[in-house]
Amino acid sequence: MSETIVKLKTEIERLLNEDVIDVVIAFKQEDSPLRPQPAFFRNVAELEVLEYNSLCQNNLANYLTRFPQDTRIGIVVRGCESRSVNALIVEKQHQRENLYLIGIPCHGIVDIKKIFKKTGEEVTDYSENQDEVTVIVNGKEITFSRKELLHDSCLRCIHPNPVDADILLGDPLPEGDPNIARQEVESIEAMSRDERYAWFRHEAERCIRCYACREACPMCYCTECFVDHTAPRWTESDVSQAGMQAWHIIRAFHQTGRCTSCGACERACPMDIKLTYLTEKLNKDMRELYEFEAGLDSETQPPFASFNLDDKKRFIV
Amino acid sequence: MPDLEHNPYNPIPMHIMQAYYESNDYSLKSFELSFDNREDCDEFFKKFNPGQFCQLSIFGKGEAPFGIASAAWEGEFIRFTVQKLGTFTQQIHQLKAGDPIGMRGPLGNGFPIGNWKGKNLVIIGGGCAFSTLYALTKHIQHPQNRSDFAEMIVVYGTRTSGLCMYKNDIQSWCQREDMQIHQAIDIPEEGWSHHVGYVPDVVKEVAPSPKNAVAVVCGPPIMTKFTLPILVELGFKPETIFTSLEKRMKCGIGKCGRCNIGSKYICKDGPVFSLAELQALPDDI
Amino acid sequence: METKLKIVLFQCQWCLYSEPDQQWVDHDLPPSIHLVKLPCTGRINPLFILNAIQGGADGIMISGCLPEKCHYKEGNLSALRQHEEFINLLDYIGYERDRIRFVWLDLQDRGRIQRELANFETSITELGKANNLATRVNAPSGGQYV
Amino acid sequence: MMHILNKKKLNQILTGWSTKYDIYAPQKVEDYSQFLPLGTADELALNEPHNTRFPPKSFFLPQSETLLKYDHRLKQLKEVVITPKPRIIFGIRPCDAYAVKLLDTVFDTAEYTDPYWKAKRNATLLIGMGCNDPCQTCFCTTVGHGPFNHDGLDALLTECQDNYFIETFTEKGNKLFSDLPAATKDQQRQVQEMQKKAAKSMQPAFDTTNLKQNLNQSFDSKYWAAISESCLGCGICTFLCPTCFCFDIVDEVQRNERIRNWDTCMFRIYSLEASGHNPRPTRKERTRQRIMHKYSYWIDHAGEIGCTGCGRCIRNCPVGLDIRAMLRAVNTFESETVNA
Repeated sequence: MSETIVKLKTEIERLLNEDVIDVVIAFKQEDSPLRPQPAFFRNVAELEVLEYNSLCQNNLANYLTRFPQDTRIGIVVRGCESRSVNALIVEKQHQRENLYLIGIPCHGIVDIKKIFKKTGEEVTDYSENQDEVTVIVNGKEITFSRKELLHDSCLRCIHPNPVDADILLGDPLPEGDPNIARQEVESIEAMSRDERYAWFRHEAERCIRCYACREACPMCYCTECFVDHTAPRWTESDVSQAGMQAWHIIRAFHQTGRCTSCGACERACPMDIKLTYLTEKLNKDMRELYEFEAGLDSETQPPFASFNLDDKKRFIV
Repeated sequence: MPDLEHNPYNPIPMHIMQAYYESNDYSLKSFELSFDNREDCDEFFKKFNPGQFCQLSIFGKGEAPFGIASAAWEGEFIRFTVQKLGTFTQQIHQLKAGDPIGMRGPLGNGFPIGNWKGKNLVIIGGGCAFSTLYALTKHIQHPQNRSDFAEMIVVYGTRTSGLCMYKNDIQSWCQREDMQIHQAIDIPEEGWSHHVGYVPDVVKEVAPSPKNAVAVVCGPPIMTKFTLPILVELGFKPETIFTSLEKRMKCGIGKCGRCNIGSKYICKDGPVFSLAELQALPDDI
Repeated sequence: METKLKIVLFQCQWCLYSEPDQQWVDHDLPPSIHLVKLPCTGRINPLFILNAIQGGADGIMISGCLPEKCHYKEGNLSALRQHEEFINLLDYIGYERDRIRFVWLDLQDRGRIQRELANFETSITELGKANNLATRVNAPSGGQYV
Repeated sequence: MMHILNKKKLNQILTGWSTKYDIYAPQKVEDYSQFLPLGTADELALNEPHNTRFPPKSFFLPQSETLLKYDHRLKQLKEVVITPKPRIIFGIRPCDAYAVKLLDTVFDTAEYTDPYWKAKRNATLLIGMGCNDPCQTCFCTTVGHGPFNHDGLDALLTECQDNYFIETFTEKGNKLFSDLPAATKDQQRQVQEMQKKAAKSMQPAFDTTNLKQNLNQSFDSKYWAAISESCLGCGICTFLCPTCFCFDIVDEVQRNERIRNWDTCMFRIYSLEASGHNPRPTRKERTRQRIMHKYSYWIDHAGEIGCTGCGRCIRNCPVGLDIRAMLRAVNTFESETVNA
């Protein structure tokens, strides 16, 4: 993948030198090879630490809303990130003309927790190619196929290519299979009611309310979240069942028709909660009821922002 | 068994004796609270010192800190002046005489009055933050205490004359010979015979002498920010300028970490700090 | 343990065209039914429904005007999609879909609200106390390791 | 005196205690280990290279804890009785036990004692498990602690081949193990060597000699904005930190309780005042507060760095921020400006 980094570097250098943009949002690697960080490049000299590999697990679109709308931002986008950018543009959180999208077709994000599960956490080095991932543990080289390490939400990915990019680094990849995307939700739907509730309760009760899922999500940009309201107080503030369940339900529901299935929330969760199983359900419904997927273009309003008289056919009691 | 008798989180039961508005826009309301239990009362006044604060709590609504606006000699009650600002203060404003209320306190250090004996006092206040200074002035005015201090100058500024608190008292202070009072409003009004202008400017105009003097400043952050340099300019040493800080607080006893600023907790080590102490703290207010 | 069933009625203030019906809803509701009157069904935030469930409601009924007859032209239409999807989500995590019912009232439907409520109460009684989704009342606080 | 316990007899001794105590030990749930009542999982996860993911501070300061109950109608207090059962926390890592000791300096002071903390603390015994193989993300030796230190512990177990070697530090701890045979001199030497070796294997992660001054000097520097730019502003690092103790006091109306919840300086609303003024409006100030509190302010309060080097914040940060790198940067940042 180092080829991609070279291309990326040249492109960012060009953008910064020609003053096309003010800041580039990409990834850097400083200390541990396992933990690339989001980085903000404002001059060429900083680019030494630029990194791009499958361990870059954050959704960079998350940082867009931190900048004023007139900042000219260059941003590295993979499939899900480009959809998040689009969804943010639909919601007028940034202007397309002030964005320069550096697209990279994505082979999927490697879930570091899956590596750790197989090898323990004493991994000292990491390298990868298109099909394989190699790690060094206690001086020993271990190779895995990429497929078995991919993050769950990347296994479900339908659009690995950026849907909109000013420049595309690398060749477009084949689209994913929507049937695979549906499988997990359908398997849960097929469970009995009590099983479904047990599943939900099990996921929700591990929550420690650190709100990493909220902060990692590009679409959660509200200045004041509903859980932070004091008047009215919508949910319980503590880690009681009711409070945590309410957080999980409403967090997911606020993503209806906006979630781009990037899985950043799940990767951020410190307690390994499967957060996407709720949002995937909503995404599936949006696809089935309104033929809508978030972020495929920068104009279509999400279903909840519009309505249609035909809806009532499904509804009248 | 844990020592629940002295559980610092348990509010003392109190009742509201009197509640009355202080300002003409109904944003400031004073409450006089009486103790339900004799022991609590004795305990409270043993520890009480002007400049301290209490945590008032209404069950089911919450808890918030307020400065004490009464002196010990006034009687066995505590006065608080509450500005209607957030959800909790709105709830407090709805209380009337006879309603129960919980109180934890007195908390904080209060003014170091013991060190000020024999000195001239310059008391500078603005807006509703004047309440603790009112407690201080009241405390000093008592015949027993007055002789401990030399001259006293009070500067009190509000945005309008209607927002001026404790009007009757302040009017009577104007007649007193043992103190000077300078009242100020921000915008000129008809029939106003005192100063017009911002507090820092009034202080400059009054120009209190720094000789053997202590200055106490309480007010909105912006007022404090501009008044302190003027006092320094007049020749006050940082060790003789005192101010009271404010920050979001929850526990009031230095546990919850919320009012941490530098290595101090405002609730426990403050709220009263000298300018010298403040200068040693990081700029994180 | 409290066994009495609780029903919350979210009512659009315009949906009851007939005076006696409104009178009945305002003053003579059975004690098991709690009324929340709103300017329009479009005002109902999914959080209202969740709050009612977590506050111990066993059934929730929402009565509103027919889609084209909204007092605010399109208020209930914009709510339609949200409510539907919210119920789908609740169903997905194991809450009984039947505990939430919508009733769309029309001019001719005099007395219908009473029938619907009675009907709904019977079906909720059949379902029994709600136990999927935790309630706020009497829930232990704590978290891990207590 | 050092006692010796065969690994096979561990279960027997634990069951023996369980008549008098509630015993919690790390056990594996999901993909991480967690302190759970004995017997929840089939096996104890004592050999996990890492700490439990959730910090054991919550044994003493639960994430949500009822402070008061009241009668809403009468507007009166009801008594909350705190009667903690005697507990043994078995297999706690020395860093986490040290954290509890550090927190004592906050909750158990001469001025105000927190009765909830104190009651639970008095009723609990901490029996540690030393770390033979500290992980990459651990840095306890850097902050003046070590993989076999016994601050805060009642007893410490060291695993060596088929045996556990037990050192006790308090009377209560001594009582628990008094029936066990003593280790021979040779064995003691062997254990001590092993402990030293483990401590030595850890490289110093940053220099603490001038750290406090450097931090204080860099209070207004651009450095904070630079390191906090990618911070998400979530509460992982503080909630999982064994020494972070900030809490919020909230009234839960439906339950008629006043409770305290963990809170974190990384949230915007943490310091937001009713007037709308926020002393720490951006992530820059909040990150600064978190790091300054641990490495500078805590030294003023308790004379110790408020970090035990457990590495949880490093392992779990969703954007890969590393507190060690931040502190290294503080040190070099200062020297750079001095040179220039």
